[in-house]
Amino acid sequence: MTTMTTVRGEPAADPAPTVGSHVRDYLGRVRGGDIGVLPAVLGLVVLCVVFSILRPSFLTAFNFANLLTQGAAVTLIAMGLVFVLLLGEIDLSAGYASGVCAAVLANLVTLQGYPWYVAAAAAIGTGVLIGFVLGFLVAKIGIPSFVVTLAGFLAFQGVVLMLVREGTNVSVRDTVLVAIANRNLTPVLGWLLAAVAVAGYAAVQLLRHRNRSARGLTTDPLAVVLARIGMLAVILGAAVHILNLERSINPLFVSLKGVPIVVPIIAVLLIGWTFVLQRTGYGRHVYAVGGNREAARRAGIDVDRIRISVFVICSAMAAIGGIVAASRANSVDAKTGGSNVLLYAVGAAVIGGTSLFGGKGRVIDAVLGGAVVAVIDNGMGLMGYSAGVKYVVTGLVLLLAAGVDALSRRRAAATGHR
Amino acid sequence: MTTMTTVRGEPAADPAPTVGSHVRDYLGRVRGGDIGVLPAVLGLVVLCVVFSILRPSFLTAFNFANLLTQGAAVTLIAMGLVFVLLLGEIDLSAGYASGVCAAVLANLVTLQGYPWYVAAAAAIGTGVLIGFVLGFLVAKIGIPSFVVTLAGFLAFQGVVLMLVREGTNVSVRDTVLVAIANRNLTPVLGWLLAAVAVAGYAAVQLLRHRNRSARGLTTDPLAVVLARIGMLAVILGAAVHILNLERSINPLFVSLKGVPIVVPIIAVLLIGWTFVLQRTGYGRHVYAVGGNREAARRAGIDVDRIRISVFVICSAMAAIGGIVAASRANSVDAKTGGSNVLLYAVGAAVIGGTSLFGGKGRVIDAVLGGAVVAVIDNGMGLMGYSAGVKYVVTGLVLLLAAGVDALSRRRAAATGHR
Amino acid sequence: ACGEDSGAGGSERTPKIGVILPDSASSARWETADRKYLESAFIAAGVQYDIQNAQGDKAQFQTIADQMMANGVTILMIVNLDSGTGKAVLDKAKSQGVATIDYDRLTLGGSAEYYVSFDNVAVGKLQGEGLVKCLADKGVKNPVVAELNGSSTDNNATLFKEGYDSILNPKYEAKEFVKGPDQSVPEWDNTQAGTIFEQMLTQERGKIDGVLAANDGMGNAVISVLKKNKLNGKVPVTGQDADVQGLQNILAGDQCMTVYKAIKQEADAAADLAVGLAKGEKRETGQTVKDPEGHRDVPAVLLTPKAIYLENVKDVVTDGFVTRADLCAGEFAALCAKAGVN
Amino acid sequence: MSATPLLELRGIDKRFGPVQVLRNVALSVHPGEVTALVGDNGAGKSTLVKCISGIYPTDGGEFWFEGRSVSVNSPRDASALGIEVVYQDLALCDNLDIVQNMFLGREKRSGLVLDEAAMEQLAAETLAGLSVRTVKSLRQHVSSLSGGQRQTVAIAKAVLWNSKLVILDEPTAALGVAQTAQVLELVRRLADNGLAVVLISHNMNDVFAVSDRIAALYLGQLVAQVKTTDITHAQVVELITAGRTGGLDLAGDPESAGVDR
Amino acid sequence: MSATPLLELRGIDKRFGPVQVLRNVALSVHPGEVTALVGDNGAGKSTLVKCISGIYPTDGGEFWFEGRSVSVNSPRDASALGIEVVYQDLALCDNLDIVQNMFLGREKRSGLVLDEAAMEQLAAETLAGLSVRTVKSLRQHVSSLSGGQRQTVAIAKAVLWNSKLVILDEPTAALGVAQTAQVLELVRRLADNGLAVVLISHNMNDVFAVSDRIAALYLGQLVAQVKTTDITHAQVVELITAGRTGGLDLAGDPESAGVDR
Ligand SMILES: Nc1ncnc2c1ncn2[C@@H]1O[C@H](COP(=O)(O)OP(=O)(O)OP(=O)(O)O)[C@@H](O)[C@H]1O
Ligand SMILES: Nc1ncnc2c1ncn2[C@@H]1O[C@H](COP(=O)(O)OP(=O)(O)OP(=O)(O)O)[C@@H](O)[C@H]1O
Ligand SMILES: [Mg+2]
Ligand SMILES: [Mg+2]
Repeated sequence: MTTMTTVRGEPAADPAPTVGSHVRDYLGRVRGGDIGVLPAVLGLVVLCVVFSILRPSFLTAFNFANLLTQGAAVTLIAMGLVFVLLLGEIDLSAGYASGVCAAVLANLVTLQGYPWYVAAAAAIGTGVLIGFVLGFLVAKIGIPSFVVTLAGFLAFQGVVLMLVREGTNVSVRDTVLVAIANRNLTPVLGWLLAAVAVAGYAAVQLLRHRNRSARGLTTDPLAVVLARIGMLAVILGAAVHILNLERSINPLFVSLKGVPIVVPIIAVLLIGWTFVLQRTGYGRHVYAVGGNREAARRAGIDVDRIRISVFVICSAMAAIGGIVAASRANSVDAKTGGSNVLLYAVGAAVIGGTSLFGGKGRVIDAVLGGAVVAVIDNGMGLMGYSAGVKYVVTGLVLLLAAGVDALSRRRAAATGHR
Repeated sequence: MTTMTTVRGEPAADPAPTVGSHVRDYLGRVRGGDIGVLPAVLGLVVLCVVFSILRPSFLTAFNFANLLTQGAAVTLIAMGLVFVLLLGEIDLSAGYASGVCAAVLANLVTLQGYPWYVAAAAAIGTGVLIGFVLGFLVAKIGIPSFVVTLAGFLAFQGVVLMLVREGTNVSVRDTVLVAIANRNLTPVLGWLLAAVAVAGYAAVQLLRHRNRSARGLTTDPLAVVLARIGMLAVILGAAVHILNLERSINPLFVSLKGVPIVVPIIAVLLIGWTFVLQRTGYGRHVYAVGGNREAARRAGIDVDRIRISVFVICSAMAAIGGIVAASRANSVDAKTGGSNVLLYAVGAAVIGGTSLFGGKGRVIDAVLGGAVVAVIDNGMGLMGYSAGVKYVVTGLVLLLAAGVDALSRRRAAATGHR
Repeated sequence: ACGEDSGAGGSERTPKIGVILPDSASSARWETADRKYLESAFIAAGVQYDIQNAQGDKAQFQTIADQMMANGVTILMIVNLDSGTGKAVLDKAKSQGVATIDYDRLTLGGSAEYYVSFDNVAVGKLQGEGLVKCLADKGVKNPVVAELNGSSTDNNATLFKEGYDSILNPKYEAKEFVKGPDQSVPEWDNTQAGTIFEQMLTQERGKIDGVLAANDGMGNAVISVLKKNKLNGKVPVTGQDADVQGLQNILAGDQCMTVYKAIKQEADAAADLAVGLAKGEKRETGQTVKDPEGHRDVPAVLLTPKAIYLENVKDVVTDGFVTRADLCAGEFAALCAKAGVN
Repeated sequence: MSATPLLELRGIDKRFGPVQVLRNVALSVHPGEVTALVGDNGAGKSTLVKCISGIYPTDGGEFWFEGRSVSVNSPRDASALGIEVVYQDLALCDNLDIVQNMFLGREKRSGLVLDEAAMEQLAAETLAGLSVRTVKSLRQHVSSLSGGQRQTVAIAKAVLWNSKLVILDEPTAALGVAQTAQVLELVRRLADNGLAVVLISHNMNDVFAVSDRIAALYLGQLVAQVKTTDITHAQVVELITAGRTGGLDLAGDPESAGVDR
Repeated sequence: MSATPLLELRGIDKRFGPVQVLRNVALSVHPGEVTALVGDNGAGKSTLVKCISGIYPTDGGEFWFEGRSVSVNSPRDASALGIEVVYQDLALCDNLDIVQNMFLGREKRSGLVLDEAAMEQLAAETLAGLSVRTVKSLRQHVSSLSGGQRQTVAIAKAVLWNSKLVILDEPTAALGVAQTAQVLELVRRLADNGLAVVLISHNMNDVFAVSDRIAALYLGQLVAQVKTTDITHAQVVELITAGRTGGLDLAGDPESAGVDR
């Protein structure tokens, strides 16, 4: 038999990867459907191109900066929701929870005159408390999270109403709080932060590379690691450069440039939560409980504790989202966190690639999906449709973005990946 | 070894059940947590008792008849949603789909002057079409149903707006359509229908019993079957009797009695869909796809067809719900099917015991859960709270009902049932 | 609808007017009336414009404002969803050198050049007076009055309530009227309004003699419940907006009155001010309104609403606010003739 | 042994992303015979089965059934051809009961309505033939069954139908002594009735007890397909673990051995 | 054989709703010994294991560990006592990779951060010792593994830790010839190192090859617990299938046989 010689010589384990094999592997994975963030990014690019063609003003520094602050609150809430979704649970109350926390903030800072940090701490504390109660009801009493958070959805709506005194609105005028969503970093500070981020990423990646090679484990070739670091540097550099351009309509009148303050806030939270999910035991356990709750229980993981904790994280992030929303609106009213906020936030996480069935998702999904949602909203705002048409077109555009994503993921299923 | 004798004599199969063993088994199952509709019914009873104590007017024939029509639209939509939920999918657009169908109805019947049956058929046809498109996008393109139906949620909102001419109210004055949610059967007809229902149930149960005993299969004892039939007769009889009481505020002036027309409509749909799910191959396949999609595919079931079909059923039921809503409001506007309709409908299904993860649920769940939601809304309306307090109390009451349910199901998990 | 002007930072900018409407669900007027009248006024004046609707979502509202400035509007006219976001938008516009007008709703603490509106408290007063008149016509003694207020999150609803309560409260105190149930309807939702009213009727065991419904849509929901109990026409119901359905209910005798706001006048007044600003003229309004938060007098145009009863339904048609064809379709032809609508 | 194979695979390739799991596999299965498919853990046996039954699309190769070239793109195609499979990962619907699982996709109906009584009766008879004695009720959800009971249900499901080819992927792994004997007997009986049977097993005793032919997979390649009588226990183990064996007279069955052409 | 058993169960009852699955089971497990637990499909072996490991609450009975009465209410309690279990239904997280599954619940950390490199190295060594050669990468999700590979991961996971009692529920069911041999050797080695091992298997050859004692379950009752040397192959099969056997000198091990008192 002629085959035997070939078979005999073949090593079972992979050989040490080279740049070439790495690229080949990546292409193989893409062809095989395992493409990570690619589909969401693709959907985003398609949207941006379409809008830029239809409305040239879409592609201006002014609009880019707007985009970032417009999507901030939904993105922050979506980041928290990722944790809940990772467990296959849902939090319908996240939107109004953010409203409650924002109302607490406004109440303390405006009506009671506390300093901003006390108010902000109280708002986040309220979020933590809300999350704990929700999580407790889900994990310990055993009510399905859909029902618990539907009850929360209703109750918190009422709480906001009561906190803002039945329908009036409470202004937020504290300069620090208002700055969050309305002011920018100085250009120099923007560059500095970008540099720190790139340097930090490089350090982590290179250390990891050295550690793994030292132990003789397979690792990506150094060139690939360096290429990744380079790519990050280019992207961040471009973004900071654009945001540091003058974008005031009337620059003589007022100067407007720099990275909006919410951006580093989101970046820090993104990095922090990604670290928690990917590099700590807690994060590992979240994935395990989401993937197979019974297996996690059998492995000795305290499943109830994990379940409660994700609701706490989710509501705390909702609180931060609420603070940003209050800052952007300069006020809090009974609708803060209402209307489409929740559906947009869940939609953002799902579009980014997080599964509603648990076990699959990353914090960056929320950011990418949040960007898709923000781009749609932003772009639609430039089109000037009447109310009915606008809803319809928004729905269709959302479908388009998700369709690009789905079609590029399709082969995944065909080739047995999930 | 003393044990051997006992072991030896024990038959592996169950002996033919007797009434005694049946009752014992049932108690065993209840103690073991496998309790079917009991928890939802229990939650319902608790709510009714609480409200009756707080507001004696809750427990009047007048209010009972109100309750039935108030909950009808949400219940109908929830019945359709059960199919989608059985597959582990979600339809966020069901609320506005009902709005679109209602708007089509109102448009045809009022603005274009078509007869009611043409308009109703067109409305249901619109529902079928909507469902087909949603299902196609989910099953064939592979976009997650959350995203597809979120897009539908937005787009349909716009379509309703356009159909009702950007926000006006379109009246529905056709007497037949208005009758659906506003008129009653004559008392005699009510009794007749109840009798037919009981007789039909008895025939099915007794035939089944005879068929199974003839084949030598285990079957419930005849006494138990008869008891079940008797129970149904008592419940239906009581309901018809109460609804046939005079409930007019001014009986001299106008007489108001009989079973509201929506009730037999819901009953027929409940029986019909339950038949489809429990007794036909299609229903079996729905459960199979929901329980384990891959296993269903391997068994040769056309999974895509099933997935599309449930969306069609869901949207068609939403259309019927929309017609009932239009009838009740005597008009259609941009909010028909909006606000809390969707969350209430999904909540109704889930409270009734349908799982969001697929594979578990019945159409009766939607009716029971719909009753819980309607009772809460109805009871809260009697309490006269201010808006904020009302939201909070509604949330808490929902939690109470679900908590009763969850606690009575708890032992299920503890004893290894699901 | 909008021009292709994306010149950022140019000193010579073509004037362009941006309008942000609040929503389309709380009232039909924004999309059906205001948009139409503003558009025709702008076209007549030959200025560029961009009209958008925030759909009741204040994040959207701000986004649209940002987008309009990105698109190069020089005059911004807003109907705020609440004073907070309204103020944020106005302040941002001001910092960009964009002139602003408050349309229909005053932004407290804001910085708008002008304020154009109906007097919402006056609307409420008309409703209150209307109900009193209708109850008097029916000759009911000690009537129980139910109040179905607008969305508790809408400041206008609060102003309406302030108006009709200023009429009704003295009646309650004088024991001429009996105060019945008084509830807000979330989001002005007509379906919920129906349920809420049905429960009021249950709780009062049918003893409700007059309903103050805050707008025509909710009035219609009330009427459908009354019809079910064969009480329609016997219990007077108020409304607001003078939409086709409300007017038809009046013609049918099921609704006692509605409040007509001549939106065309309001839109024309606002458009005139905006066009003036676009041409670099600052027009005089001759009237001001005190902004209690901002402590300033805002130049204002205030229009007066009008109560509509069966007798003067024809005025609304004469005004062109609704067409005869719409109002008098089918079974209403005869009623129209009877009411003198032609 | 009949001349034309019932199923013939030629040059089947299958890759998952960058990983090639099957390479140029050629296999022929004859009616009336039990073909044992052996191979180490991860050799690709289950993947091959899933390619045959249409669960995975192949990346290359031909598929001949009863002398005709066919393409199988889904499990429905496979069962239309008359192929029944017991999968290693069973694939039962946990939310359905035993009877419902056994008749899934082929429910018996009387008119529109499912004929539950007929199905229950037939299921009871089939299971009794497989030595299942500890199942409390046929109306029990399969989620509450023991490992062996689940496996028996899956086997019973596959043999209920009139098929031409039955593939069993490690069917006796979880079975007790008596049940294993019953299943092996059943396998032999199916082949004797003229069906083609493919049996995957790690148990050499079982393989030698029932099979007519043995096909060995090694790292995704079919390294031998020989008559059971032409090979010894030790040689098979060597094929499995090393992909080759000395002293094997493959010429004894020239048309099916020596795969790579 | 040491005098006090490591684990002693007395009168364990377990019912699922109306179905009684375990009746008055008494079992003792000694350190340094392999106790084989045998029984027909559905006899209750896996249920007994799950009761021991705290997955199912029992309905009655006592639980003695190292001579002390303990109560085990969750798998965490069991692992705190030093009990490791390989479940028949494996219980791996499909969305995690091999290394992540092996260290689940006992991740190695350096400071706050997971020490991935150390875990990967240790996992690679353990798996190599179990003859796993076809796994492409340790960073593969377990959902993409073959049946045997999954089972090996589950076994590797259980033996990584310093435990006192290892329970393996049909660990070799899906394993190949070489892998089975490795696992049996491992089982023996664990016992020789002084651990107590409970091995559930339907394969009598394996049972007789490694066990010191055999306990037989029949319809939820423990019908015998005897030394392996005191019983024959045929007698065990009879115990499994009929719950009794003739000619068995149970007096040879009086303290653990004869269960129902
Ligand atoms: N979906 C998949 N993605 C990637 N690799 C896979 C996938 N499915 C299987 N594999 C790999 O393909 C190889 C063959 O797997 P297969 O299940 O066919 O083995 P097997 O011969 O059935 O083994 P066993 O005897 O253990 O059941 C294994 O190395 C496995 O890791
Ligand atoms: N959750 C449950 N609900 C009801 N019955 C159950 C449940 N789990 C197991 N059983 C029943 O308990 C009995 C024992 O099951 P168990 O899994 O312990 O058997 P086993 O001895 O491990 O069998 P096998 O050798 O097939 O693995 C079986 O008859 C099974 O149907
Ligand atoms: Mg396999
Ligand atoms: Mg078992």
